[in-house]
This record gives sequence, C-alpha cells and structure tokens, in this order.
Amino acid sequence: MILTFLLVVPIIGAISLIFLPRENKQLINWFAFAVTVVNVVISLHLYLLYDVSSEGYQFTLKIAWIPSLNVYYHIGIDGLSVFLILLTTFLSAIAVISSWTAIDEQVKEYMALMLLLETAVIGVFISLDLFLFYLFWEASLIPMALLIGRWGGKDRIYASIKFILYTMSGSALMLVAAIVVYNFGDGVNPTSDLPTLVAHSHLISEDMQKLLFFAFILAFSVKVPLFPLHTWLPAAHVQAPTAGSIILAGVLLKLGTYSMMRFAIPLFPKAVAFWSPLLVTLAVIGILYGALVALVQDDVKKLVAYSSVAHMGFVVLGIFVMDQNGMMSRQAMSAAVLQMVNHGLSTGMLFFLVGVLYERRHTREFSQYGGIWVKVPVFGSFFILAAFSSVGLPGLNGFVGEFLILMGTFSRNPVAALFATFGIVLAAWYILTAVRKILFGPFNPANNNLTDMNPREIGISLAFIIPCFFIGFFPNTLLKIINPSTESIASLVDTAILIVSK
Amino acid sequence: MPIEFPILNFFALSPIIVVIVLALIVMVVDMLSQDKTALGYLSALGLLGALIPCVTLLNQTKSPTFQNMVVSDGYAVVFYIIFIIAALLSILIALTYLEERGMQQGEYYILILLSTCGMMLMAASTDLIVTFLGLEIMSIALYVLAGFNRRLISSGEAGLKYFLLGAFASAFFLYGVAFIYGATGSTNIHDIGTWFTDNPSYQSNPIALVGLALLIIGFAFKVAAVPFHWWTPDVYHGAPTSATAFMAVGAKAAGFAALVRILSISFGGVFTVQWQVAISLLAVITMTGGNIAALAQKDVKRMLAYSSIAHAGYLLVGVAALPPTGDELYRVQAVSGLLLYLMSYTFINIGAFAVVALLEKRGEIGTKLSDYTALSTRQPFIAFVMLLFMFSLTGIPPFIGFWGKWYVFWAAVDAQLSWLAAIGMINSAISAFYYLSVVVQMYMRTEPAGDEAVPIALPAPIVVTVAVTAMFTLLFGLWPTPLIDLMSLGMFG
Amino acid sequence: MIGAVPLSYYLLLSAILFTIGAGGVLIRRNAIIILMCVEMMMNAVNLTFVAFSSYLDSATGQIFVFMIMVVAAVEVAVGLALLVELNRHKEAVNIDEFNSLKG
Amino acid sequence: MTNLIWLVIALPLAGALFNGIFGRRVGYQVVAKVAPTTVFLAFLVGLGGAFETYARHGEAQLVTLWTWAEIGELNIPISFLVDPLSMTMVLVVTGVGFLIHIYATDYMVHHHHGEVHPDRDFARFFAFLNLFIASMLVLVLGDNYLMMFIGWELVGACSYLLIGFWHDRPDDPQAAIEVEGGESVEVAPLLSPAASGMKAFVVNRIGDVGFALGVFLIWTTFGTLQFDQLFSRIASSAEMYRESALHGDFTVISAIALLLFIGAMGKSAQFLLYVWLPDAMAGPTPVSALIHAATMVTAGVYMIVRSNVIYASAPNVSFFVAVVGAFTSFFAATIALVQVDLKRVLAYSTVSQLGYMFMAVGVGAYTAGIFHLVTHAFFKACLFLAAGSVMHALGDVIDIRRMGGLRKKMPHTAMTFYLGGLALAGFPLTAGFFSKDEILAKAFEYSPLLWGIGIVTAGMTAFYTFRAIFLAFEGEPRDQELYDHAHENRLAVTGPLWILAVLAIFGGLLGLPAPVLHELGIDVPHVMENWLHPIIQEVGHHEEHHPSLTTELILLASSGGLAVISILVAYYFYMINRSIPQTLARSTRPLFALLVNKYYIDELYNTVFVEPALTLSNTMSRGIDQTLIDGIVDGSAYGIAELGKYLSQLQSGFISRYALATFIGVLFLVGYFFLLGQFPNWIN
Repeated sequence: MILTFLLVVPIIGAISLIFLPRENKQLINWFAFAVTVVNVVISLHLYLLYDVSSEGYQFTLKIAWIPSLNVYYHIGIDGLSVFLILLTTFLSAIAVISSWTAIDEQVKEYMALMLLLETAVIGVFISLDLFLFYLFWEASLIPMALLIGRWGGKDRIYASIKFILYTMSGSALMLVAAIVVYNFGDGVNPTSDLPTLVAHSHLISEDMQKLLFFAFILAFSVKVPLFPLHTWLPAAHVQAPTAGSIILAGVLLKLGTYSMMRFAIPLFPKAVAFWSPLLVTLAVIGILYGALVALVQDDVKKLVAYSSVAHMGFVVLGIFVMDQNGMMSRQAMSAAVLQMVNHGLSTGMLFFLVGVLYERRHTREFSQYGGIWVKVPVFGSFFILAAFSSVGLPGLNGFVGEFLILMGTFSRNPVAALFATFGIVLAAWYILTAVRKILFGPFNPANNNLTDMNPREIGISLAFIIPCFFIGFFPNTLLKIINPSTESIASLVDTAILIVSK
Repeated sequence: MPIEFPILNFFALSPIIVVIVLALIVMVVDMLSQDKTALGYLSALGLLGALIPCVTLLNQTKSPTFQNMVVSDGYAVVFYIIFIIAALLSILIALTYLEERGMQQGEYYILILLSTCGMMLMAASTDLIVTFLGLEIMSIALYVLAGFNRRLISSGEAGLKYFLLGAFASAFFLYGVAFIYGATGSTNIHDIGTWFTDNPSYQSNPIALVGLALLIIGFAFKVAAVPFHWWTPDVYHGAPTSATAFMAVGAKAAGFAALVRILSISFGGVFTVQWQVAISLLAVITMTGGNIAALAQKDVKRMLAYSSIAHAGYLLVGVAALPPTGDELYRVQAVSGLLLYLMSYTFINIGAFAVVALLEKRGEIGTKLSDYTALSTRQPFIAFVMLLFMFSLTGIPPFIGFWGKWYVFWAAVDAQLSWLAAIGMINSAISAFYYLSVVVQMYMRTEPAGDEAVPIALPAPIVVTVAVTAMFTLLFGLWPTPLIDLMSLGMFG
Repeated sequence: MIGAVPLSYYLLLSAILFTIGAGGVLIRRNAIIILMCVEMMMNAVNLTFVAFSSYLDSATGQIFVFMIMVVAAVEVAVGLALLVELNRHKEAVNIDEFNSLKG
Repeated sequence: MTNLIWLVIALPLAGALFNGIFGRRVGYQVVAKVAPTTVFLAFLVGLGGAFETYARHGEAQLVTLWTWAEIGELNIPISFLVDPLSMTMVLVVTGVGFLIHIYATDYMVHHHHGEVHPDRDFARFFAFLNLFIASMLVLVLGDNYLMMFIGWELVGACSYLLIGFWHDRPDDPQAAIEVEGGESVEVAPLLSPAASGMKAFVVNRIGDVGFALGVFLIWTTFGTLQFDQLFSRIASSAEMYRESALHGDFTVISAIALLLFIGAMGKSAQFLLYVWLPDAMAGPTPVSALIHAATMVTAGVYMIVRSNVIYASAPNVSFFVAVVGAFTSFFAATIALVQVDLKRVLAYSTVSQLGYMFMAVGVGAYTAGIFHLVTHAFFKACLFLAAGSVMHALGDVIDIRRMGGLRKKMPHTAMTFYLGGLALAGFPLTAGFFSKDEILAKAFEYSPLLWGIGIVTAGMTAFYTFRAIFLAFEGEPRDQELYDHAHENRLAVTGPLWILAVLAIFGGLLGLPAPVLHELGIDVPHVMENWLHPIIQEVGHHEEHHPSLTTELILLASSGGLAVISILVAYYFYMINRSIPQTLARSTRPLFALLVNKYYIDELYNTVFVEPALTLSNTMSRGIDQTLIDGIVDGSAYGIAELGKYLSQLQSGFISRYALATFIGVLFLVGYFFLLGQFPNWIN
C-alpha cells in the first residue's frame, strides 16, 4: 500500500490544486511543495522499512487490473528501484521549490504537471507488470512535453515536439514486442505479470528474444539517450525550464537504463550476449562523443546535456559489459545502478545552478559570464562542487559509480574500459572549461547586478550536495541494497547463456 | 400444403424497433410542434430508452429471427450500443450547433435516427439483402445530413460528393453480392459459409473471388479505407460538424460490423490467407496514407477526417487478425479488440468533434489550427478535454484510445501478424505529430490571440458531451476492465 | 427460354452494361448523367441477379432485384434533391465545378 | 596513536571545512590560527604514529574504518596503513606543510603603510590548503590502491583549485629577452592561473587514466587492491615474473607497472606529461612550495616505492622508469638554464630533481629515492618560500631581470636562499649532496651511462641555481624603483625559511653514506635505510657487488667537485664577466631560443592534441550531431510532412478524379483476387 500512496499522493495534490485560487501563487507554491515533501517522507519511510537481508521484491501489491486478460496492478520494489524512487521524490521536491520564483505564469498548471510527472515516473519504477509499466512510461511523456513546450525557452515548441516524437517513435516497437511477450505469457495463458514472464522467459526462442530485445532496447536507448539517438536531449534541455531539466536529466533518463535492467535483460536473457557488443560499443562511443561535443558548446545547458550523454554512457556500459563467455560484471552492474542516482544528483544540481544564473541574467551563453566567482562566492563554490561531482572526483558520488563501472568493465572487456577511461579526461576538460568560462577569468561587467544565492537556493544546493558527499564516502550503504538485485539479474543471464551454449 | 408462418421474434429486434418508432414519433411531432430543439431532446431521450432493451438483450443467448435474416447476438447488441451512443452524443452536439447556425429542423433528428436504424440493421443482419438495405438506409440518410446546411455551398457539395461516390460504390458492392449469390446460390451468410465448406473445389472459383473483392470494396468505401477514401476528407469537412461526428464513428462502425460478420462467417474458412493479405495491405496503406496526409492539414476538422481514415486502418489490422472460424478463442480476441476500439473511438472522436463544433465560427466550415491558439488560457476546460482527446487518439496511455489499439494489436500479434502491429505502432508515432500540433497550439503558443479572442460560448449540451466523453476517455483509460468485459460479450451468436 | 441462351451470355451482357455504366461515371461530368450511369450499373447488377436467379432456380435473386430497384429510386430522389439544393448556390450541373473542398 | 591515525586526516579536513564554511565570517585572524594549528596537531599525531612504528620495529599496522564498497568478490575498505614509509610521508607532509602554513599566514596578507590587507579570499586559500594536506595524507596513508587513487585524484583537484586561486587574473605577457648585439628572443605569455589550473588537472587526468587502468588490471589479475594481500601474492611468484621480464616478455606485472608509472608521469611531472608543472607556478608561492615541490609531485615516487614489489618484478619497466627519469632530469635542467622567471627556474629544477628520484627508484634504489624526496622537500620548499618572500617584497615581481642586489635589503631571505641553493646544487655535506650522491652511486652500479647523465645534470643544476641567486641577490639593482620598495619580511615568513634552510643543510644526516664511512672507519647508521627496510621486499638475488671504496670516493668527490666548479662558473659568468652569457646566447641563438621556449613542447601539444581535439569536437557537433543525425531525424520528419502535402494535393476536390481513383483501386483489388483465383498457390 505504501507504494500506492507514493503514486496517489501527487495525483491528489494535482487535483486539489485545481481548487486553489489562481491568484494566490504563494499558496499554490507552498501546497505543491508540501505534497512533494509528503512523498519524500513516504519514500524515506519506505527506505527505512526496506529489508536489506531479504531478496526479491518488497512492498508488493498485486491486484488484477484486467482480470480476464491477466493484466495486473502489480507493484513492488527491490534494490534496483528503491534509490531511484528516493531520487525521484527528492528531485521532485527540489524541482518544485526551485520553480517558486522561476515560474510566474500559470503556476497552477505548472505545479499540477510537476506532480503528475512525479506520479508517472514513480509508476515506472514500481511497476511489475508489463502494461502497467508501459502506461506509466508513456504517460510520463505528456507532462514533460507540456512543461518544455509551455514554460520553455524560445524554441520550446520544436524541442517539445522533438522530445515526444523521438521518444514515441522509439517506444512504438516496444509495445508490439511487449504484446508478443504478453502473448507468450507463461506458455499457456497470456500474462503481463513480470515475475511470471521472467520465470518463463526460457520458453521464447533465442532468435525471437533477439528481436524482442531489440524492440525494447530501442525504446530505452532513446530515453537514456544512447548515441546516436541522443539529439533530442540537448534541444529539450536547452529549452526546458530549470525544474524541467532537473527532472529530465535527474530522473527521466534513468527510466531508460532502469528499464533495461528491469525488463529488457530479465525478459530476454538469451539475447543479451548477442546485443551486448553493440550496446557496449555505442555506450563507449557515447562517452567519448558526448564529452567531445560538450567541449565546444557555447550554451551551458547544452554542455551539461551532452555531459549527460557521456555519463549515461557509463551506466549503459556498466549494465551490458560482458566477457567473451557472456559473463556479466556484477561490479559494473551494481555501480551502474548507483551511477544512475549519482548522475541524477550531480547533473540535477548543475542544471539547478545554471537555472539560478539564468533566472538572474536570462542568458546561458558562456560569453555573457566570466569571473563571477568574485561576485557570487557561494554560488561559485557550489558550482565547483557540482562540477567535481560530475567529473567524478573522489569523495563525491560520481567517482564511486564511474570507478566501479570502469573496474568492472575492465575485468570483462579491457578494450572498452580503456576507451571509456579516456572519457574521464575529457570530462575534466569540458567541465572545467565551463567552470573557467563562468566563474574564472576577468570579471565581465555585464554581471554587475548579479546577486548571490538566497537562503532558499543555498538550502536546495545543500540538499543536493550532502547526499553527494554521503554517497562518496559511504557508497556501501547503497550498494549492499543494490547488490542482491543486480546479482539476480546477472545470474539470469548467466543461466541463459548456459542453456544456450548447451 | 400447410402455410408455415415465419417465427418473428420482435423482441430480438426491439432496439431497432424502438429507434424506428422513435423516428416516426419525432416525424409526427415535427409536424405539430414549432419547438425543434425539443425534438432533439425527445430523440435523445428516446435513444436513452433504446439502450434499455439493449441491456436486456445482452444477457440473452443468440436469437436468429425473421427467417434467419437477422440475429440479435451479443455482437449486434454491442454495436447497437455503440450506434445509439454515437447518435445520442451527436444529437447533443447538434442541439445548439444547428440552432446557432439557423438550421434547426426536425428532419435532422429524424435522419439521424433513421441512419442509426440502418446501422443497427447492418450489425444485426445475417443476410446480404438486409445488409444492403441497412447500408442504404444508413447512407441515404447520411447523404442528406452531409448536405444539411443549406446556407453553405460546401455542405451541399459534401452531400453531392458523398452521394455520387456512395452510389458508385454501392453498385460495386451489389455486383459483388450478385457474384457471391451466383457462386453459392444464397444470400444468407451462414449458408454461404456452409456452401464453401461443403464445396471445397469451388474455393478458387473466380466468380466467388471477384464477388468477395467487390464486397470488401463496398465496405472499404464505407469505412473510408485507402484507396476508397477519397470522399472522406471533403465530406467530413463540408458536412455540419454534428453530422460529421456521427458519420465518422457511426458509418465506420457499421461498415466494420457488417464486414467482420460476413468475413468471419461466410469467408471464415475459405480464402482466409488471401483476404487476410488483402486486408493487411489495405490496413497498411490506409493507416499510412491517412496519417501522412493528416500531417499537412491546417484545419482541425479536416485533420480529424484524415485521422479517421487512419483509424480505419488500425481497425483493418483487427479485421486482418480475424482467424478462420472454429478457433473461437482467437476470434474473440479480434472481435473484442475491434469492439473496444470502436467503442472508445466513438467517445473520443465525438468528443473531439464536439470541441470543433464549439470553436467553429458561424458561416464558416471547420476550425483552423490558429483558432486553437492559447486555448488553454482562454478556455482551460475545453483545452484540457481536447488535450485528452488528442492524446487518446494518438493512443498514449492512460487514455482509453490506448487500450483499443492495444487490444487490436494483440489480436494481430496472436494471428502472426506482428509486422502489421509494428507498422501500426510506427503510424501511431507519426500520428502523434499532428495530434500534438493541436496541443501545441492550445498549450504552448502564447501569442496574443488577436481576433480569435472572441469569447467562446459554452452551451450546456455540448459541455455535457465533452465532459462525458472526457470522463470516459480518462476513467476507462485508467480502468478499462468494465469496458473490456462488456466487449467480451460482443460475440457472434 | 433461358435454356437456349447460356448463362455466360447474360453475365457478359451485364458485365458490359456495368462497365459502360462505370465508364460513364468516370468520363461524364454532368451530375444527372452520372446518376443515370449509376442507375445503369445497378441495372446491370439486376440483370446478373435475375440471370443467376433463373440459373439457380432460386427466388432470392429476384427479391434482391426489387430491393435494388427501390433503393435506386430513393437514391435518385435524394440525388436530385441535393442537386436542386446545390443549384441554389451555383447554377451548374458540371460536378467538377463543385470543388471548394479539397486538400 | 596508531589507531587514531585517521585524525591525521580528519584534523586538516576539519580545518578545511571550518575555513571554507565559516572562514569569511570569523575573520582572517581566526583562519590564520585554525589552519596551521590543525596541521600541527596532525603532525603531532603523525609523530606519535612514527614513534609507535619505530617501537614496533617498522611492523606495519592496519587501521580499518569502514567498508567503502563491497560487490561480489570485490571488497574495498577505507583503511590506513601505518608503516615506516607512510609515516615518513606523513611527517614530511605535515611538517613541511605546517611550516608553509605558517609562512602563508603572512604571505597571503599585504602590509601597506601599516594597514593590513588580507587576501580577498584568505579563508578560501587556507581551506584549500588544509584540504590538500588531508588529501595528500589519504594518498600516503591508504592501504590499498583505491585509497591511493582517491588521494591521487584529490590532490590533483586541490592543486587545480590552488593554482587557479587568483582565478580572475589574466594571462601575463612577458617581455622579450634582450640579447646584446642580437635580436631579442620572444617569450610566450604566462598562462592565467585559471588556465594553468585547468591544464594541470587535465594533464594529470591523462596520467590518472594510466593509473586507473593499472588499478583495474591489478584487480582483474589478482582480485585484490589491498597492499599486503597483493604484494604477498606477487611476491610468491615475483622471481618468475622477473625472470620472464628479463627474457624480454612483457608480463602482466610489467603492464601494471607501466600503467601505474603513466600515472606517476602525470602527477610527478615526468617527460611527456611534465608540461603542467611550470605553469602551475601561477598559483600562490606557498602552493608552489608545498604542492609543486615538496609533497604532491613526489606522490609518483612514493607510489613506486610503495609498489616496489611490482617494480622489482618488472625490471624492464623499471629500466624504462630510470631512463625516463634520467632524461627528464637532463631535459628540464637544460630549460632551467635560461629561464628568467625565478619561480620557473625552480619549477624546472623540481622537474629535474623528480627525474633524479625516478632514476633512483628505476634502478632499484628505493631508499635513495625516498631520501632524496625528503631532502628535496626541505631544500625546494625553502627555495620556493624564499622566492616567494622576494615576490612578496617586490609586489609580485618574479622576473630576475628586474632584481639584483637584494641581499642587502633582504638578508634572511637571501641567506636561506643561498643555503637552499647549496643543497640543491649538491654542495658537499649539504642534504642534497648526500641524497643526490646516493642516487648517482646506485645509478653508476646500474649503468655508467645513467650516471653520466646524472652528473652532467648535477653540474647544470648547480650552475642555474647560482645563476639565479647571483642575478637576484647580488650585483647592482636593475630596477631601482623595485629595489627601493623591497624590504625584509616578518618572522612568520623568515622563521619557516630558516627552519627549512637548517633542514636543507643537515637533512643529510638521515642518510649518510654508511658503507663508505664504514670503510673509512666511521660507524654511523644510514637512518633512512634502516627505517624503510621493512617495506622494501627483496626480489631476485642481488649479487652484493659494492663498488670499491675508491670508486665510491671518486664518485663522491666528482659530484661534490662538480657542484663547486659549476657554482664558480656561474659566479664568473654572472658576477665577473657578464658578457659571456650574452655572447653565448648570441652565438648559439637557435639553441638559446629553443631553450627559452622550452623546446616548444607546449606549442607542439597544442598543435598535435588540443587543436585537433577541438576541431574534432566542432566537426562532430556540427557535422555529426547537427547535420548527420539531426539531418536524418529532422529530415525524415520533414520528408514525411512533404509527402503529406503531396498526398493532400491528390485530394483535388474533383469528384471525377475521386471516382477514377476509386475505380483504379477497384481494379487492383479485383485483379488481385482474380489472379489468386487463377493461381491459387501464389500466396501461402
């Protein structure tokens, strides 16, 4: 039930917003924030109740949704999702509070969409039914597209349409594949219950699995986004309002990698070995490509957007790397889950900070800044911390994920690791270039009226950076919860490989 | 020689009879009363009443009657419900729509009711003669409805186009019936089916094959499948919006009702692969053609016309998934899918047309995309429901349109037609572009509205229509179970 | 006597008539003539029905013919009414002059 | 104390946090007390740890705090290793660090007409400096390669922050070097601190890639990153690895050694990756002294000594290390000969001295490497701080062409600079003399060629050191205005200078050449060797072939003698006959220009790496992202839309065309079914 509360609270909040007076923005702001905080509290409660020792799904609830068709409202979480849910509720609260001053028009609609988006995303993370998942997966598009298209920048409509069409085209085939899987069901009856399907995944032939895996992965890769399906991301990020970018980078991209692990791999374990080389190659290309392209952007948000391509490349690399015998790397996989959270925090923070600047100066061009650390020391310090987190500096969260992913990758595929490791050089280069162009150098007088962060913004930044440090110092707190889940996924693949090789 | 009196089970046909009687009553009242709006309400109430026997019939087993000319099985009854709802909602739209445009006439409601009768006959008929009669009753009423707005030449033009092309297509349909009759010696669809199973050597009889082809063409015309769709955009565009709403869902549903019954019963065991391929190809070009042409539209009404072509394509996917008779379980899937699709499409599409009717300016036809600019600030409720309809038409969950598509594609997957489902989904993605463009106008463009800022009147009946359809779209999108259970009752007797 | 003339002759004739009708619809621009051509197609169908009916010794075909004739009459009535209505706006019977709806 | 060793890190870290968060509010005086205090306390804890280690006879002890990451067979704890090597490093870092902290409390304050102006970001400076100390201690105390890598990266970040401390300063254009009777030689402008910091970080990261890959390879091969487990696993088959490496095989150990060394090349500024260090001089001078001379840059040496088992098992890579070290030392020394920027002379000398250390560890003289590391920390910190003292007095002028005669104005600074310079030059009996001589002796054992390079470099070192000293402190002032402005600094500056100067002179006591002295009948211990003995694992049967006493003495005499001669030559060139350097510069102008421009290596890197990378990025951004991918994406959308327009035009509005099109459709469908009737098996 507690999971259902997570889903329902934002919806109720969104509906309640309708009845609040439109003019009283203060009230709407506070109300929306209160709703997100309630969800943060629920998710923390969830985390505290989570039983580290037991394997499998927890807090499950299974109600027949369409009984005649074996479609269920089946929800539950495991180590894969628990931190992503925390991340979602957390970032949603931050997104709402960070919009207080940034959004001035149609605040009511904006906040309602934010809340609906939260529901959709949480829905994806807790669904244990193929079609329930698909419902939330697609439903998450609408609020995001509207947020970008309504409250975004100059080219917001182009970006919004591109976002939705790209994603929809990607997931078009996934629905068909999902229906095919559903139709296989448990071998007798069709069913969309994920655990049942996973238990019967061996019934589907290897060739069929390859095909279906591709259809799923295509949808997920667009979302991640994996090179070369990433070009919607810079457009969407540049145009999106700050909170939109925070959620987009922080959570929405994870839907892709999360779903790879939750659905694509367990449902089609026999296909993983076939597609792994391609995915690993694309991930590595993405790491280098995203970093190189980020290097020459003149818009801060674009730079961060391309950095996301690179960072998410690490995640995909960690998930799919395997050796010639098809052995997956537990280390890389667990670290990939961790890295999802890390990227959400660090990139979310970067976007937030860029938003702080944008709110004051209404520009994101590097050339408009320069030397502002003198003027805004607190902002500068947080920006550098966020940059360090993004660049994978030890002590902060990014390092843990990247290092363990690379180490796991190296043990399976040294060549991929070799190339991917160069990504950290490029990461340093582009992030520090951004720091240098914004904060360092002779002071650009255009920023004379720039004011430093207010207490609310400092509070938000602290809320970002404290978890970053925590993960940097005590990653095992998270890993010990993540490990059993990745272990079970990896062993599914290992078993499948054994069957296939026989 | 004793005279055998036919067993006439009037109860089995009670919904049809109610609607016919209703039409006659309205006709009489029309002569006596000056309050034409009241006629509309009367018709609406009567249609609500007609739902009652439908509900009773749902729980009955099949009851063929009138010398096996018609059957009142679950399939027919579910279609009755669809038609009645379509008629009811479109009448609600018409009430003020006609009034405002000075064409409030009793005939309108009579024609709607008669047309509904024709559709119901098509759904119930098990004999090609009745099918033909139903088809013509429906069509002729629709020809007139299309040309109902006598103040606008475009409405008359729509009527003429519909009429001429419709008659042309009818001729082909009839020729097809004649061939089939010639080949099998019967017009009863069960007999035809039996004859083919009994005489396998005739399975490649060219006369029967050409007859089947012409039959399919006749229905393809009615459901607006490419390449027999040419009338559709012009007629939908020119006809009064309330009538467009009705014909877009009613005529389409009726066409599919008859086509599916005939194909699965008469041709369920013969030529299956052949017509499956033909229907699949039709489905592909219909989906694709409709969607792609819709991309270029600047007028939302016309865009919806093209979109209705595309939806005919998705429905054809379901038809292609109809497997041979005997495999009852699988047919249930395809038929349930089609029914679900049509039911949801009825609500969504009428809702969308209701919004068009609200925004349509007097003396003009259709609504330009620019009429929707910033609608979200001018009319948040209308904009919101239109957003629901657009996303639902795209097939994005959690709206009911998704489940229709999902079910139909499941049937296709089960019939080994995954490739068709895949093409369907790709088409869905393409269609998102033009549906989205309405949303973009309403929600994302904020340019000063200019002369569009004319206040939009919100007549109660239309608001009720959009509210009901929107509720349906959303609630059944989230919880489709009751609807799906209802559809599973919609099986052939 | 039907026995003297083989069925195929009737079918061929009706096919020819149907084709002429269809050809007329395609070629002619006058709405009334088109209407007549459609009638001709329908009558070709009627001929087919009657021929089959006789050949199969089944009355159904002939019943069908009656239905068709009724429907054809109704169609003409409606069609002419539509044309009359249209002529209030534009004095033309050439169908191609009515093309305000396109695209 | 051993169990509290984490305090060594926690104390400066707490200082960093305090200064970073509250530093601005509490005022500079509080910061100036907190920062050095934490380091001093850390020094005391370190001292305690060192005594306990001594009491344990050097036995290593682990202090485990918590599990950092545990996945499957991977288990990495946060734990510290307390052993002679780590304690040596802790003492150097905290000890020298403390002195430099004290120095900086005054250096970062400007006294102007009796008014006190602390630097704008005084608190931030000490926060970073404290943070650096903590990071460096993580590096040296970590008991596994991950901890080492964490520290490795963190010191790089601190270095970045501190180099770029004066982040709003622009590039610094340099006056061309005048050559009497010849064309002047242009000097490239000095990079801005911000750019220098970034360069340092990025170049270091290149090395870090190697290091990280080395760590990965260790884990993949041996399944552990813990020093003790790993070394014992290697040691069991070290002989085998060593043999096969000697036979020309490139073993996995060799690969690990090489990859780790790539990391060291970056961090310790060896050839190919040294380019960041000279630019790092853009940072405040205490930073140059602490990070870019005494501690961080020696991390590579520490790493190799820590990994001595690995390197001993990979003699081929060790040889490579020695060669790179020797070459770097020579190469950097040549550049230092002609630099006009006092700090840069010292920077190149640092690169050169680091080369010495690598030569030492490359030839297997691990103790000698650490010994030189320690003495170098003393004398180079002393030199840098003295140079900083000069800068402070001259208002940040560091160009030796504008100095001269400063000894009269700043006697303490000049004196300590002299002492530090003597140690650097290897003047007999100074600390530098002993440590350098030990390296040269070992190198001679290994290969006389390496020794040759080393001795030549030693000569050059003495020469350029005293060239700088004579130009800066002796002779006539070349810029009278600056000279008049100059003044001696306060005790906070001169105090640490003197302490370091004393250490620079007497630090040699830690490593007196015991065998030689033993032969001569004097029994003194080689403190360093005895102390570090437990951590050096013997691999291979060393045939204890000590060079004869005569050879040893000749070696000692030659290096000492050469230092003296070189100093005299410098004296002659710059004090007596000043036209000689000018003549030399004129007559060997191309060579001179080459050296002044540092062999154009920066320009080369820019052309070969930086520019192409940026061009590639631009090409990818425009060509692939915007043109190719978005071309396909937007193009297909556009194409479909155009198709839609075309299809829409087919909808012409003419009924006749509609009828025709419908009829064509009829023909197709009927034809299809008709054909199927004729050829029933066509489909199936």
